[in-house]
Amino acid sequence: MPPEQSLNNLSTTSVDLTEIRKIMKLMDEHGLSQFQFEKEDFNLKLKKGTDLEEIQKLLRSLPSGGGQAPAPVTTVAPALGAPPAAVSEPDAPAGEEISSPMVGTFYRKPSPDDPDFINVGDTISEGQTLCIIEAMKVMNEIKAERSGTITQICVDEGTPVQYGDALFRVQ
Amino acid sequence: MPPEQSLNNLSTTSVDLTEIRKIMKLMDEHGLSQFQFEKEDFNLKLKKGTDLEEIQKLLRSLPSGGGQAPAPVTTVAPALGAPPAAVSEPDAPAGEEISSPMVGTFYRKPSPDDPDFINVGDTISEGQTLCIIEAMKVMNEIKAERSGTITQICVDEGTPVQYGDALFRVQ
Amino acid sequence: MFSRVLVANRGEIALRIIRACRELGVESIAVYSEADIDSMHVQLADDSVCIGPGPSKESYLRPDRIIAAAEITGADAIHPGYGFLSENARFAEICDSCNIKFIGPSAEVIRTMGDKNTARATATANGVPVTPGSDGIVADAVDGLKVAREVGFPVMIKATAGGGGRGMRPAMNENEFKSQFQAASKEAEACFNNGDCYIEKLVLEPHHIEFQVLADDHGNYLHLGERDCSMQRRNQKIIEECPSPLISPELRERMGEASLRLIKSIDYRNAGTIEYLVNAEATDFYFMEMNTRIQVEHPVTEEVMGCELIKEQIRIAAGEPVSEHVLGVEPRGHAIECRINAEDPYNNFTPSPGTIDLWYAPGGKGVRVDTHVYSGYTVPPYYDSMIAKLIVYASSREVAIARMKRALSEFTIRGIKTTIPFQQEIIDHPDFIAGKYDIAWVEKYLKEKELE
Amino acid sequence: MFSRVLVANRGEIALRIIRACRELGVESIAVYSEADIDSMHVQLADDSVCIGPGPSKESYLRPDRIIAAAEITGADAIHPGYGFLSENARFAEICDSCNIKFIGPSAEVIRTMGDKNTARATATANGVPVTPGSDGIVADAVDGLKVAREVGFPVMIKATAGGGGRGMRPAMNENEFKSQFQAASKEAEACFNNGDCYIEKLVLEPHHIEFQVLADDHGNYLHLGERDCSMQRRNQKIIEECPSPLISPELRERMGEASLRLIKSIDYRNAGTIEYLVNAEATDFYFMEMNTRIQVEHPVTEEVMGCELIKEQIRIAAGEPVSEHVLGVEPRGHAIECRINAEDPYNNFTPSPGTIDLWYAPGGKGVRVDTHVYSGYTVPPYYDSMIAKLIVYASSREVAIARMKRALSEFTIRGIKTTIPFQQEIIDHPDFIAGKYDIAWVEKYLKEKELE
Repeated sequence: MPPEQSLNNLSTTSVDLTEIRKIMKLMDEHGLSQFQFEKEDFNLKLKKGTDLEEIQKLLRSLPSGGGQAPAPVTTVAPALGAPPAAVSEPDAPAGEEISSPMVGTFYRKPSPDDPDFINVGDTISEGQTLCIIEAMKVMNEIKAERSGTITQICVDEGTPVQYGDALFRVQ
Repeated sequence: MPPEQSLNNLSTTSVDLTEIRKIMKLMDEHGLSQFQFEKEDFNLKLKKGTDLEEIQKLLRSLPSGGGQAPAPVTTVAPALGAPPAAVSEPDAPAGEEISSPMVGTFYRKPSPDDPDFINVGDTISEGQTLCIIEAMKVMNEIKAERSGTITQICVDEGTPVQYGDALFRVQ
Repeated sequence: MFSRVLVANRGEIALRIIRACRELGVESIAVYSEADIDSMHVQLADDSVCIGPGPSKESYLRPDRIIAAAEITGADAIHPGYGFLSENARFAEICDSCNIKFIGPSAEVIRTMGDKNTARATATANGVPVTPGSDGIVADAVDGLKVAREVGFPVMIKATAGGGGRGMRPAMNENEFKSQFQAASKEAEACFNNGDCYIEKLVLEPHHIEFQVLADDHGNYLHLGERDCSMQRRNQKIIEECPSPLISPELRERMGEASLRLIKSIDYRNAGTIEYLVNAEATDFYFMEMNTRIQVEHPVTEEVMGCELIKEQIRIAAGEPVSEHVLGVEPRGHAIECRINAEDPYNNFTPSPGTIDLWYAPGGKGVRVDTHVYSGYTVPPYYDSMIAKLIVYASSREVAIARMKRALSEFTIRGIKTTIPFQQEIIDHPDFIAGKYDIAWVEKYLKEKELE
Repeated sequence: MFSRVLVANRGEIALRIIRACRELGVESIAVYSEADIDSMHVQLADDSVCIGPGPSKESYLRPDRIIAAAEITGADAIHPGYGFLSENARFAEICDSCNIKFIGPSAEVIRTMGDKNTARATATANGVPVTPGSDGIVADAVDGLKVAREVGFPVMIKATAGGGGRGMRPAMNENEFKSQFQAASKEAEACFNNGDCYIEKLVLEPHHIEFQVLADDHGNYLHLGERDCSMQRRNQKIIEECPSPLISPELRERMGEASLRLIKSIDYRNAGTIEYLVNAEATDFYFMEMNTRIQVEHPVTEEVMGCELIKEQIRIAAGEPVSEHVLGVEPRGHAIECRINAEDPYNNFTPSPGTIDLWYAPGGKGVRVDTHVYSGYTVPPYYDSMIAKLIVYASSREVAIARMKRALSEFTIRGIKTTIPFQQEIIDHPDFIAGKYDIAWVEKYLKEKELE
């Protein structure tokens, strides 16, 4: 009988069960999931619910497509289990991220023969065109919302991007 | 992308991600589930897997019988969610537990008109009969395996007991 | 057959479609909002694309983003599921113009059946009964009584200007017609300055019965029997079953024939559902509307008929005929579905988004759970509150009820409130067990409970 | 009907029986060893009794403790499940003497069919074919050849004293008979000092086909078709299906009739399974043995026949007739079961007990999971390694295979090794897809893989 066992453990300490019940009630009322209290040689830690972060992490790492069919190679959705490439690398360039406001294909220049809109190190000003994202045959110009200096171009020419993907970093 | 986010959080500290990856790999190799390291003002705690104790506890607290049908009132199996009655009360008598070696009905005397085999405070010696457990119409005498003093009788006369239930405490 | 199907939906129906694709050997692409990254439909698809932030109008309701996602992933078809863009004729047209097959009927048919008046007229033209009444307003009480006699009592007298329950009076028989008409007319005159009234047949204690239909490019038109969806609260279905405990074989045949006439007349394609009101005596039925998409409650039909509607939808859209085993289908047993919503049934059904600490779903014989959630999943606040469908299937209605009771008692969800305790009450109620409930039952039951 | 059924088993079958009881409105009592306290069958029963420590011989194999548990909880029937005491005639007798109904056939019938020779003789007496051969030893090669001609080639020549493969020679035809006989005899003489040999017909590439039977106190004897259990490793079934891809309707009828003759002749009661070997050409069948209990793989029959064998067992034991819908049963569709074992298929199938960190089971249309485990559960080392049964049901074998493939790919278990990857290999194999496999297939396949 496990509940018995766990209470057995508790009863070896000098803790007042009524007090603990009060704390648990407070946790319920305020939606707390963890309570930790240290005082002299007394240390009480109450935790509610499952360790959700862990479960989510495990579930996120499910192989996309179950690893059965040969996984289609697209660069759109990063394999959920793999550590993400850019952004969080220790040596990632500093700066604020400019993320894609739409789904489509990323182009750095208006046409193949034209020069790139911008390069790393360029100074940009608000309203300046940074790139084009093609969606449904429409070329959408993505413009800077602030001025600054380009520290990174995160996406390769002609690559599909999804909503929220990092396009540039600007400082 | 949550993996990104969680790594983002990490990267705000001054922890070397490469070091952590190495530790995680070691944990994998040696089947460790937790890693904790404290040094000066540095405290790293890595935990793997779900909080199993928590999940088990939650699952154990499933209402027996789903709370649907009127719960049969038996004294055999304590409702798994409810706190157990005896044994673990803060003022439980000290002593070693003598638990039931079988399933059956507990009797403190050989027949209704006889006196009890033993009472609290009695001194018992090895081989002395402590009680009878009736199973399949057979009266099984339960004998003491050591000598000592009875500090508690945990079960009421004529009550069913299951394997492992505490019968007496002896000191 | 298609090579890649994009699923333009979320939650359990997205996962349902992804599973059907996998079993057909077709790749599936999930689209998702930022709030849905943890949904199981994203994890189990072959590929996935984030199309916007949480709110639907910035993600699942954006045709441009969905089409762009289809383009960059090379999808050749889009399954719209239910809700969102599934009955949006314009979206079906955009798909066509982009050479992406919309898995559903043509934009034209969606538009026809999406307009209540056109749908009603189409039904009438094909001998499918609609709630009868006057053609527009009646001149006076005498004129109104003539119409009421024609359509048969009871009738509802409705002021054209009426609203909020005002200018509306039922007349149960001829005797009370005149006084009720005048009451309705006067009230409307006083409240809205317009006393004009029209007459509509009043269906007492009506049942919501819907017929599942399928049609392909090869001349096959068929119906797969009915579902009873009368157990609803504020027009939201709570429990559905197949077959209906109300409908006789004779009425089933008549309703089935009417349904086939209707879909043939509009040259319907793919899966659809025709919703009817049926009177308490189960002698008459009245066309309400047609849904030109898959329904939430389609699994109860799947279980009883031993078929798979999502796969048939995909096959039909790809130009294939309806499967052989579906053409010769025979019903077997009984199925019941409970929609498990993240709502607090004891606090006016207020939504209860949040993190699910523990999710233990029932299993074993005859139990099917369609869900995108799991232990640790957080229900986002942006979408409708359904988090799972619990479907049971058994040899008889009696066993199905016992099974649903058993399954609901096993279902353990911690962290959020759900409708399960309320569904347990219904499943245990003598009215449900006897199959005696209409679309007003839940409201009546809740009112009675409140009075206690 | 009974009021309280004690389930004298553990794991998934205990939970299966508890669920059946709940749906029948009968209370269920779980017994458990100290190692099984966390099993879901203990949590979901109406009542539970700990009967001993982990090892089976101190708990689940102890009739006294199980009967005592039934007595103190007031159980009026015991369901033995499979394994443990389910085919123990003495246990059935003890139940009888304690006025507790044993849910199964009589002790006498269990004993009759439990003895191989008696069972074989009973089959022969009722015109159910057994593998033919000589009556005991043959005098010499000439005598042996006569027998071999009678039973038909190929035959196996077996030394009575033989063992470990010695003193055993196949003879494929008349020409090689004499030399093979002499080789077998001489080898046995040399090894065991006894050259006596007997002759048995050799069934080449045999299939394991078993028939599900039911019989009640009301004169109903019926069979519910066959299961194909040929996919096995060292006599342990791995994948089962219903119906068999091998058996023709004509052979099915013959085998069904033979099965009914057999159970009528012994006045059988309750559910049982008759196991046969069938030759590769599917023209002949040979009685192997009868299992006088429910089988692990019973769900594939349940799915196809739309019935519930556990409930029928309980009904029959309570003196009720087999359910109406089962008497008129018609098969529909195809079902496949994978036994999910906690074993490492890539390390000689060594058991892999331990804690399950993550358990995500597949769901959706046509997927049934019978299991007592969950995330956080620890698989104890005391019992057999099966932790779940994954059963899929679909309109055809082709769709069932696609579904099993889909379901296996969704199944995610972390913390212990399971047989899932190996079952994925089998499900994907052209031989399985073509339905071309016999009881030696797995061994052959593993040998080939090893050579690569």
